[in-house]
Formats: sequence, structure tokens, C-alpha cells
Amino acid sequence: MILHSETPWPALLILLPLAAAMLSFLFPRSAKFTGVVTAIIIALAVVGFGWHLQSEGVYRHAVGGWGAPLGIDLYGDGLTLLMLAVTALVGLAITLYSLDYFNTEQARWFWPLWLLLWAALNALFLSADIFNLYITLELMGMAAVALVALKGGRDALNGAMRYLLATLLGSLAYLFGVVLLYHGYGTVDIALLAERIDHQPVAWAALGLMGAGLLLKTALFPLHFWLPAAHASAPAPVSALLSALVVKASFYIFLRLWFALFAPLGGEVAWLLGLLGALAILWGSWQALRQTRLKLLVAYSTVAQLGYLFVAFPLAAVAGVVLWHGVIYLLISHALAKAAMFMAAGNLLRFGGHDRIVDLNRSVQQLPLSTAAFALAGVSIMGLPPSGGFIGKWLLLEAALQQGQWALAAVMIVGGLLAAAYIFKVLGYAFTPSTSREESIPIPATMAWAPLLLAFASILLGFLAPALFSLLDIGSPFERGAGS
Amino acid sequence: MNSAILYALVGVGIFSLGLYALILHPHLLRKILAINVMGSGLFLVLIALAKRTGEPLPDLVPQAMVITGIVVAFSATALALALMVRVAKENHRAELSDDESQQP
Amino acid sequence: MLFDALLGLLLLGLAWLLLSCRDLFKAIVLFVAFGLLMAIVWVRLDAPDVALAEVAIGAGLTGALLMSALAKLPVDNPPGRYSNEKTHWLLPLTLALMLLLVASGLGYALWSLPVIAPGLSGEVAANLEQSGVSNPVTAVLLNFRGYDTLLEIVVLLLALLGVWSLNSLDATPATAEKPANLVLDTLMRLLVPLLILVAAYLLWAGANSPGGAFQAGAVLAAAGVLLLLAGWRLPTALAGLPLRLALVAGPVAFITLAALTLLNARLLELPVEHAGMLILLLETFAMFSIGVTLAALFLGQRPQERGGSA
Amino acid sequence: MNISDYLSALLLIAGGLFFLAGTLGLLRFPDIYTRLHALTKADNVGLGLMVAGLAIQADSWAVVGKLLLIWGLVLLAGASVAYLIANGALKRGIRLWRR
Repeated sequence: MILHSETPWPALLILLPLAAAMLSFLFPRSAKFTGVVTAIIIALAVVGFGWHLQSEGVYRHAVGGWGAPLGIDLYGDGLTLLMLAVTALVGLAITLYSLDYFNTEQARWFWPLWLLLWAALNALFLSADIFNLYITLELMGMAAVALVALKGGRDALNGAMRYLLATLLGSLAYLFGVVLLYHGYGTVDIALLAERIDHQPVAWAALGLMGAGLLLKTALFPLHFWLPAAHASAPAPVSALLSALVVKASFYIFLRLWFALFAPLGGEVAWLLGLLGALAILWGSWQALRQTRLKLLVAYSTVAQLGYLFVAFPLAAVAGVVLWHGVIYLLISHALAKAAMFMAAGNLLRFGGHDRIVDLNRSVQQLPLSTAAFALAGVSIMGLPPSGGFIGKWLLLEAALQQGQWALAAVMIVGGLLAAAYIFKVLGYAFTPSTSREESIPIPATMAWAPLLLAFASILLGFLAPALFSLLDIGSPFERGAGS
Repeated sequence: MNSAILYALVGVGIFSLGLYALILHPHLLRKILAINVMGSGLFLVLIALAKRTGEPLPDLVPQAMVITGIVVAFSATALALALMVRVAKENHRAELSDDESQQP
Repeated sequence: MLFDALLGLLLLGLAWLLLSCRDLFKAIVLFVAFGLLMAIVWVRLDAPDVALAEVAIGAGLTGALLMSALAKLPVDNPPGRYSNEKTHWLLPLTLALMLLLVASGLGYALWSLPVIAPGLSGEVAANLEQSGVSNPVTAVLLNFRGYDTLLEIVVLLLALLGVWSLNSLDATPATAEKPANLVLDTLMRLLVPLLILVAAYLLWAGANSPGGAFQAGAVLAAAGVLLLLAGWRLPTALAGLPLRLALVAGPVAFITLAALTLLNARLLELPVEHAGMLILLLETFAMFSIGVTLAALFLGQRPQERGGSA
Repeated sequence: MNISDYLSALLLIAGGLFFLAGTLGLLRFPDIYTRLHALTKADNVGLGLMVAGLAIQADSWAVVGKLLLIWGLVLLAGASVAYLIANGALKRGIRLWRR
């Protein structure tokens, strides 16, 4: 395979988890081994792909040799690479965390489902074809639903059902947009569509439908109704990957389509997105503060943090590329921090047998690593320096202040304060000295360390800004939409 | 008005009827039926408009897409039905429970 | 044109009926009728491949799944529990008006499309020679957009994984064996070989006329469903690894081919001179796996394995 | 239009009438057994007539063979399913209709 000058890293990133999923389904006993090996090879392949991008520039691969518009193209730039890298990192942590999390029967299904979800994510990030994206969306959504339901019990099953209905509806709306674009412009390739799209009614209708579908999947307020139940009731590693990766994947598609197709259409739409984002920040943070259960708190925090991603849209017309770098930064650091938080919460829940916030008082003495992971991730979620979350939020806030958008700036600051409140609420209880000493379940080392490492990474991200920004400049998708 | 646009409009109508039922009906089986009906309407739009080639033979790429779509819709339906049966056992009725209270 | 208009109205009427009638059993029957009517529409729109897929999968197997799911719902659940009992009349009205608005907007967008649009028909025709098959739909599915199809059969397998994982939570054992029935038994003996023959024919014909792996797989699954209904169960010795191998044969064949084409540095590029052969090979594996997967989805419960760890 | 066309048309219309009668029976007959009777018997004959009408128009014997195969399969399935439904109904204790 190395014989050729072009080593097909992206194809490997898709085929490998697929093949591993088949293997882990065929041979459940060696599924853990398959999972770990796959996670490591994927990490290496992402590095290889990054190397390729650095030296060769933007990646485009005509699957089957046909090329768009007849065939399907794979496409990769700096943004793709970052998404793949975050997925690889979070994926590795989730893989390690899950080694000891599930019982035998659950593990039998967890591994193939998780590896399929991983394949879907990688395929989604690499696709340049809106119909192909539909299939990856369905693959991702159905795998995610099945993983939520893995926990069993009333809450998880209800959450999974609601999630399934929402995600199917989102896919249908998205697919309707694909149909309209195909019949309007005769192709499903994003780059070709970008050349051909104009101000026809079909383009508007497609924007509305695809936007609604993808935002439903991204759980932008008020389309977030399915998220808290699903994310809070799922098994901990599944909650982590849902909040960290799955909602980001549909946002990624939205971002791609926005820049390639819809930015010239939607000046007012950008303001609508910004408004919904602001409402999401306030509503999500407030709800998080009100929760009495840890996992629900973390889930509502996701609703709020997703709002930040949308606040950028109305600011972009003036602020330009650097603002979008901030958004991507926020997205990545939230992925790392939120995955760490859910896994830490999973540890606390497993240890104490509950996740009632007021009764967390024994945890800090018994689970110092998990509590530390939660606190560190909290620093990034609150947006305190030197974390990755700080850089992202700072860039957003700076743009809002420069443009005199005081309302948006105020919302962001209030959101940060509320985030501080709900995270200190948890930490406050966690650091309360305990009086009772009951029997509790010990936590394996991998489960304790995986969230801590991710939380560290989300802090460390604050120091890597120049390197990551230069990566994003490889075939930057933001140039097109930024100035208009 | 030709038959392509006629069927496409019928497709939009079917899609909207499905969406109406999906939102309004609480019974999960009815919701799953509604999603399938919506899918059918969507496929109808996709294939009907492919007849506008100006030649006797229609554009065939949408047909391949619809076959893919039918298989995906079937897969989703199978998963949804299995989930529905489990939810119905938990809730003692085939509807989503309204309370969001999380039991440990 | 008049016939098309009538058919369209009938479709709309059926859709409304099946979504609003109180009896769910009736709704499912109407849904199957709706699917059959759709198949007629597909033929009217020159889409015989889609018609076959619709009848076999969209109406037939989905209908069977819906029926068996309805039978598993708790009995105390009133079958016709209807929506509007609790809700105020204002909500449906508002929703209906909003949807009417959305539908009109969509309709206007469609109306404004150009009357003539070749789509990709030119590209398909120009490259058909190189695809290895002469049925353009098969060429698109297995060659031009073969990557989509690879992901699609993985979606099907994923559905089965999901269903099995859900049912593994359930403690109740599979339904008891039905007593043998002479008529059903005879019917099965006559039909199953015939169905297998038809599946093989559909697969073979798919290269140059309507048909292909999905339609053939659905017919194969119909044979399986018939066997299951007649009380036949997979021998426990085959229910473990052999069954899993059968389920993944299609996806694995596809993935293997994709990996092999990577050696040539291009994903899923089929050499022109072998393309026909490779497609037939792929389709054979895919048909087999699709048939087994669909039948397994109908059964729902994972078959009992030897050693009892079901 | 020649003789064979007229014959086809006649057979097709006759077949259609049988279907109509069968459907009428399905809607109007009093119990499941009589409805089954109306449905299967009339539809099988109706389909037979239609197959005959179409076979006259067929280009080759292969097409005639396919048409006959369709009829045979429908006969087989119709007869078996009618029996199964009636049997099931009887086992569940659904009484026969008496005037």
C-alpha cells in the first residue's frame, strides 16, 4: 500500500472502522482488542493525513475514478483534519474508558455500534457530496440511537425513541433539500453546487429545509427538546460521544453548506441564527443551573454551549475569518471538555450509584482524578484562561464588542457567569467533607484517567492556537463566506 | 402543467400530510407510519422531477438514490419498531412518557 | 394525464386515511395499499427498478414488520387511542395552516424549476459503456455511486444490530413454536425453491434490465419470512458464527473490494474489463446478506445459539 | 382493431366484472367465510380471464408462459391464504353466519 506516492489515508479512515465493526460483531470475545487497535491506527492515519495536507494542500479524491458530478468525491482541508483529529482523540479516550464500563451482553453490541458510528463520523467529515452526507447522517443517527438504548430502562428507552424520531425527521428535511438542489442545479457535489447556485426559489427552499433538518440534529434552541433526555440517560461513554461529536457533525455539515452555498443568500437568516444561539445560551445555562442531577446538568450545558457556535453567524459579515477560527476553537475545546465531563460524571455515578448533585460530597476524597477532570473541563466550559474554551469565547466576544453588538456580548458574558455558577455548584458539593463511609464500587484506572487526559487536552488547547489556526488555513472554507 | 410537476406537487402534499400526523399523533406506531409516508412523498418528488429530461428516457440517477432511500427508510423503520415495542413495555402504552424526571 | 391526476388524488386520499383512521390495524393495511399504489406510480414514471424495490421492501416487508410490531404491543393499550382527545382544536389548526404555508412555498419552488433539465442523464449515458453493466440504475448503484451503496448495506446491518441489542435487554423468550400446518407446509415447500429461483433471476437480470441485489435480496427474505411463519427455526448450530458470517458477507465483500482497489490508489475503481464480473460478484454476496438480514429483522429476536447464550 | 383485439377486450372486461363482483362481495357479504369465498373465487376467475385476454396480445410464448405463471402463483397463494384465514377464524371461535 505504501508503494504509491499517495497513501490513501482518508479511505483508510473510513474503511478501517467499518472493517473493525464487522470483526467485532463476528468475534465478540476479541472486540475490545479490535477496538483499541482500531483507535490507535485511526490516530496514526489522522497524523498521516495531516502530513499529506501539510505537504500537498487540499485533498480531493474521486471515488471509483468517475469524479463529480457523476461520481462521489471525498474532500479534505484543514477543517476536515481538525474534526477528524478531535474525533480520533475523543474516540481513543472513549474506547479506553469503555473497556471496563459495559457488562458482557452490552459490550457485545457496544463495540460494533461504536465502531460503525466512528466510521460514519469519519465518512461524514470527508464527504463532498450532499447525498452521500445523507447516508452518513442516517448511519450516525441510527448508531447513536441504538447506543443510547443500550442502557435499557425507562429513561434511556424514552430518550432513545424521542431522539430517533427527531433525527429521522431531521434527515428527511435535509434530504428534501438535497432533492431540491439536485433538481435545481443538476448535481449533488458541494463544489459544483457552489459554482451553480443562485437566488432561485429552490435555493431558498433548500436552505430552509436543510437548515431546519441540520439544526434539529444539532439541537439548536428551540429544537433541543430531544437532547437532554437522550444525552443524560445514555451510558456515560455514549453521552460523551453524543455531546462531543455527534451534534458537532451535523453542525459541521451546516457550516460547510453555509459557506459553500447559503451565505450569499442569508443575511437575515444569520441574524435569526444568532438570536436562537443567544436564547440557547441563556435558556440552556439557566436550565443547567436548575438541575438536581449531574448528567442532566451536563446535558443542558451542551444546549447552552452549542448556542455559542451560532452567535458567530451575525458577526461574521464584518469580523471575517478569525471569528470562524474562534468558532472552530470553541467547538473543539467543547468536544474535549464535554466528553471529559460526561465520563467523569459517569465515574461519580458508578461510584456512588446515583448522580444527585447534593449528595456528591463523598466523591472528592474517593475519586480525586474524576473530580479533577470535572473541574478542569469546567474551566474550559466556563471559558477561563488559559483553556481552549477561553480562546474561542474571547475571539467571539472581541468581535461582538468591536462591532458594538452589546446585546450579544452581554449574553455571552451572562452565559459565562451562569456556566461558572453551575460548575461551582457541582464542585461545591463535591468538595464538601463527607461524614458517611459507605461501600462503593471502585473505578478502574482507565476509566479514571481517560477523562482527566481529555480535560488536560482541552486546557492545553489554549497554548496551541497559532499551530491550529495555520492548519485551518489549508483550503480555508471560510474565505468565501467571510467577506460577503 | 405536465405529469412531472403534477406528481411532484402530490409528493409535497403527501410529505406535508405525513409531517402533520407525525407532530400531532401521540401513538408511536402512527408516528412511524407518518415518517414512512413522508419518505414516500419525498421519493415521489425526486423521481417525478427526473422526468424533465426533454427526452423519452428519464434521468436515472434519482432512481438509484430512491432505491438507496427505500432501503435506508426500511432500516430506520425496523429499528424504530423494535424500540417502540420496548418503550411500550416500559410505559405500558405505545406513547412517549411526558415526564423528564430521571430515575437513577 | 387524467389518469395521473386520479392516481395522485388517490395517493393523497390514502395517505390521509391511513394517518387518521382510528384502527391501527386498518392503518397498516392501508399503508401497504398505499405502497402498492406508489409502485404503480413508479411504473408510470418509468422507474420499474424502484417499483420492484417499493413492492418488495417498501410495501411488503415494511408491512410485515409493522404487523408483527403491532401484535407485540401491550393489549391494554387501546388500539385506536386517538390524538385529538387531549389537545385543543387550536393546535391542529395552527399546525395545519403553517404546514399549508410551507407546502405552498415548496410547491412554488418546484413550480419555478425549469421545464427541461437533463440532470445527469447525459453523464450516465456517456459512461455506461465503462460501467460493466447495461442497466443504468445498476450502473449508478454499483459503480458510479457504489460508495453510497457500500454505506447503505452497512445501514441495513446496523439496523439489525440495533434490533438485536434492544431485544437482548428483554428477558422474555421467543414466541412458542406454532403447530405445523399441512397447507402452509405444502405452500412453503412449493414456494421457497421458486422464490430462490426468482431471486437468482432478478440478480442476474439486474445487469441489463430492472432488478438487482436489493430486489433479489427482498425476494430471498420473503422466502425466509415464509419459512419463519411456518414455524421453522434456524438450527442452533448455525445460529452463532455461521449466521453472523452470512449477515456480514455482503458488507465484508464490499469492504474487501474497496481495500483491494486502494492498492491501485483509487477507492472502488473497478477495472473496466472486469467491472461486470465484479459487480455480479458483489451483488451475489450483497443479495445473500440482504436476504438474511431482512429475514432476521422480521424475526426480531436473535436466534437461540448452541450453549444457550441467546 | 381485428378479431383478436375484440376478443382481448371482451376477456379483459369480463375479468374486470368478476373483480368488481368479488369486491362487492367482500364489502357486502355478512361474515368472514362468505367474504373469503367471494374474494378468492371471483378474483381467481377474473384474473384468469385477464391473463387470457393479455395472452392473446402477447408477442411470444415466453410472455404467455410468464402470464400463466402469474396466474398459477396467485391461485396457489389465494387458495392457501384463504384456507389459513378461514382456519384461523374457525379456531378463534368465529361462528358461521346463519340467516
